[in-house]
Amino acid sequence: MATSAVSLEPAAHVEAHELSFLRKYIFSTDHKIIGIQFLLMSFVFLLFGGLMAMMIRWQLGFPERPLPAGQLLPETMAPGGILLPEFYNSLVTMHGTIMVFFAIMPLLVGVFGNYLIPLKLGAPDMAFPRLNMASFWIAFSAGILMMAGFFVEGGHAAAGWTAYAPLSADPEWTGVSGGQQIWLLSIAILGLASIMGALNYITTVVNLRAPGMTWFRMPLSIWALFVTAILVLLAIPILSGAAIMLFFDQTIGTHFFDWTDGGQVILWQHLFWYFGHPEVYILILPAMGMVSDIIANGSRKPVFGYHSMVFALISIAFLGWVVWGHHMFQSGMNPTLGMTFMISTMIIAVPSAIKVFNWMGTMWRGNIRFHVPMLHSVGFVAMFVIGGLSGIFMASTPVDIYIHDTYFIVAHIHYVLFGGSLFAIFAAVTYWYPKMFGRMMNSTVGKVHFWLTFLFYNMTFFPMHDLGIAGHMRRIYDPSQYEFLQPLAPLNRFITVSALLLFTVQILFAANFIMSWFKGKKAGENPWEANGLEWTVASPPPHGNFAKVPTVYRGPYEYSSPLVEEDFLMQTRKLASDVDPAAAGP
Amino acid sequence: MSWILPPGASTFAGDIDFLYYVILVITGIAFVVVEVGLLVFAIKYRARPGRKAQYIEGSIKAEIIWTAVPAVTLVIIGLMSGGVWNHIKGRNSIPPNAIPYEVHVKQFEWNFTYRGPDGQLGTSDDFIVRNQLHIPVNRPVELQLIAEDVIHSFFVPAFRVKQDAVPGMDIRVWFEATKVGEYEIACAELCGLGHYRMRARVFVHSAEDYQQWLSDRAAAADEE
Amino acid sequence: MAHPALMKPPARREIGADVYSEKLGMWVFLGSEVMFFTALIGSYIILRFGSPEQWAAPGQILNIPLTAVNTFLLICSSVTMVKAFAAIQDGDQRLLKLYMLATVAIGAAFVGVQAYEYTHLVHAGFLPSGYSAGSELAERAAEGLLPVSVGVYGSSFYTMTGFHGFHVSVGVICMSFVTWKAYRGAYTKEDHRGVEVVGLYWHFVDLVWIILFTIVYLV
Amino acid sequence: MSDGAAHAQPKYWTIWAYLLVLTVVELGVAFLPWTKEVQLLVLLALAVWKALLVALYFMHLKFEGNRMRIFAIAPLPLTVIIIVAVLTEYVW
Repeated sequence: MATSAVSLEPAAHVEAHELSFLRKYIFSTDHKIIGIQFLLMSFVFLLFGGLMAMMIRWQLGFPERPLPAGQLLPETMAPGGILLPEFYNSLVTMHGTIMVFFAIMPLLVGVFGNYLIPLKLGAPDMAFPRLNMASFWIAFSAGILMMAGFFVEGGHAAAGWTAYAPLSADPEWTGVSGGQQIWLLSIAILGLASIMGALNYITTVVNLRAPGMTWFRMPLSIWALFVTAILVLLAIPILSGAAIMLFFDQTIGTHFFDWTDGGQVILWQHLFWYFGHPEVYILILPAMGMVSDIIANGSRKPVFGYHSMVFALISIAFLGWVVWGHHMFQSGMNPTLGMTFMISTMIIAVPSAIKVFNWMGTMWRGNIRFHVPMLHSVGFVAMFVIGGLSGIFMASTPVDIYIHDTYFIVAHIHYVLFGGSLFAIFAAVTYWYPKMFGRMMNSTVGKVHFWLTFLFYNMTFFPMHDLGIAGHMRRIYDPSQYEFLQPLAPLNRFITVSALLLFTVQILFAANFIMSWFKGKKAGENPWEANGLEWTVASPPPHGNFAKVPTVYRGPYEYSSPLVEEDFLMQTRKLASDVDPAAAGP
Repeated sequence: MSWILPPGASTFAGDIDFLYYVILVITGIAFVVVEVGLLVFAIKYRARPGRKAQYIEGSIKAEIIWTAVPAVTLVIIGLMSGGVWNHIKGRNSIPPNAIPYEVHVKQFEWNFTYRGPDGQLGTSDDFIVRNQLHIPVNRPVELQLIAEDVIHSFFVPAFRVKQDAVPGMDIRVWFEATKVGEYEIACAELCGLGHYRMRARVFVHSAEDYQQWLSDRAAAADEE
Repeated sequence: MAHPALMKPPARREIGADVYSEKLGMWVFLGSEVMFFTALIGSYIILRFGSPEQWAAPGQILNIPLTAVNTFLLICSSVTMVKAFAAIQDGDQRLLKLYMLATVAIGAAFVGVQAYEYTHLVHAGFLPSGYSAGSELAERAAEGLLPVSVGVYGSSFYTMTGFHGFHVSVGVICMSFVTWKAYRGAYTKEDHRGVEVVGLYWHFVDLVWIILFTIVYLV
Repeated sequence: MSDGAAHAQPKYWTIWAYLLVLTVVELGVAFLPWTKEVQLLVLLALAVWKALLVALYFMHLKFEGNRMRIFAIAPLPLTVIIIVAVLTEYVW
């Protein structure tokens, strides 16, 4: 079958100008619009998740005092502004759930997967544009459903974002039935959306690359998103299956996780973490990839060791499947298995180390332009290192006995997910904002936002290590119950104040984001003097992206190449010595 | 702020704390190297007009070094940890002379079952003390954790002991206290509404005091 | 596929793989389906190891002759599906339609037989939550002829076969759509991606049943 | 799939016959008075055989390129990893 004639064309190309508002901005099949839709949706959820974090922090810092404006909450959540323990448990659960599933994951995979993959590969759109649209709207519905859980009787799910059975399996133990069921349904529906997105990304990357865009000419951001899509594709169904089983336990009386009738409690943990550990990498790999792009651009140098960066990504993805047990060292799991998981966990730290050193190598002898995305990227490296190193403490099983389920873990996960992923998201949003909206974000506000965030972020999360070392358990409503935690109250208050400040300075980012949309400086095609294909088209790019099929002559990181005068050399620029790839074959 | 572990009071504390400090030193070095490196590079190689970055694509030698060094270090940490892990949680790690207890855990209390005067668990003269664990010093004890509803986790910070109690699983944890005194037991796994106040105490007695306490309690239990 | 006018060719290059996107996408999707069934089948294996006493001997509760017929049906529908594909490869519209109709019919028959099987099992007292009180099976269990409790056995049986049945139903719907399009002459000797892609899905469903039939009914 | 004409159509009805015969054999084996272990192994082997026939011929994996085959078998190690790891709870 001839390959040129095949493919369901996004027929809209031809008639782009005749589309109604609804088809163009709401039910759009354009990957760029869908990416922006994901961006706006995830920012709203990021705000929700952040507000929940603030309530949690208030409770931990000032257990006796009513929450400011807490009177606005209904009696069932916070009578007189004081949070109820059951509502606190819901908050802890939903903060995790929302941030992981509806903020960070769609921000990294949904937004940048959609926006960047076709543009950076030189494709007119995704392989399956309508599936792509469906993916967004299904994810959106899952989000609405998830938020609706707060308003059902009994409150929202309160068994933690990990929903350990049997706490989550039987309403008797938490007092929550409807909320937990909504949680499970929403997760299963979101899983469907994620799988649809992932199969779109994989197919697009494999099949729709422009001529000359060989595997090892793909930017690391695309490599990372591709590897991530594979992880999503294979990990999410495990969670969906487990969620469905738990849902049946809740609703039709099955016994999968009911130990009294042949079920197994620990099976949930195995299934959850078999999904959950690849998920951790889903939440960081795209960040790593995009940061690699931005650091090369900022340093005006090729990425140090491009190939080893790619292999590090791939080996992280592989090893990510055999380390899930390190979440379960203290769960009563077979101790021999614990040993195995410890070794595999130690090994998976190596590719992460390689990446960090390669980022440093990229900056070395560069000519570093500290634009806002670069600041955030360097911040990412600096913070990710802390998250990575603190992971080694947990990987060591005996040390984990002590720090498991303490604030040390909380500090670790936030260094990876906030210090890591979220800084990378700030970097990436600022970096590709001009492409998305045709205008630059204000760089002064951006710099102030970065420094304040960096400062308050560290003031918030670094002391959490110390709480953990003192033995402070996670997910407890009122630490003053324990004598050994009472001396930590001042530290808890300090963290709370820092967290409130951290939350407040995000207003700068939001304001910058919104204001720049209307008032920002007009961006040209290539404001950062970068090499990628997306910078060869107008900002924002037209429907269909490329008027003419681009041809790629080189890798994405030819900065300061001796071949040309300027310090960047675009992938599509044809030099005298370049051969046309059509002749050379794919 | 402090990176020093609180004082330990069991035989595990020495091993675990040692490992912790080893890792702290190693990661501390890595931390300083990376952060200082980033800072130095950021200052030294900041953009200056008229300069071009050096076109360097990478170095196999450098890649090998920074693959091998972390790999070797981590495997060494892993091997060091393995021995300690087996000593604490291995399948056959429980010393034969450990005093057995049964702990029935439920929302939100710990019920410690003691051997009665006959020295056997599971007989009619066993007695239960709610939220109080009394043990002798310098003698291993073995707790069988029996969760009756959801997962809880037995955590004594001072002893560096933590073990989930999972319903339907046979779970045993052991330790040996080294200092007489009173310590707090916490639940470390979210177990519902009252998780935050699922607190108990462990009393470590000298051998004589422990015998005394045991016979007092047994007598009291007898009278009931 | 779509109206020829819509197939305007802003020449889509597919350089990466030797297959077209729809087929690649379906294979990728099947990868995720494998993992979904891994969650279900893996749990079944693990739970069965954990509580072997709950599993009745083959044929004691489940109706093997009936499901053997169902297996036969599914295998037949797989072969008619692939024959439909072979027909359109040769450009034979008549055989394509015939075989597609047969596949849809047999697939629907499978769902019907499964519904019948479920009704009987429920009637006899075998539920996803175990025996129903006072039922025929519960009485036989009380006499010691059957496992005392079949809670997790029932749970995993219904969940696994139920989700397989759900996949079959989805397959029947998709194949009906393809059949309808075949009647409208949408497939040609040159372009018959829809037939091949839905076929891949259908064979996968058949493959899962082969595994399920063995480990659920026969072991 | 590059083009249908490159290889002769596989004999689908033969595969069908194989599948039916194997199913009948399975049914027989299930009711033979063998030990449980042997029975289990034989039944699983037969099931895998049938599954392979479907995958190779009906799904045309036999005629696909290597890249396609890699896509198809990529998830299989993952299915084994989780099941084997969790089973060690019982046998180790």
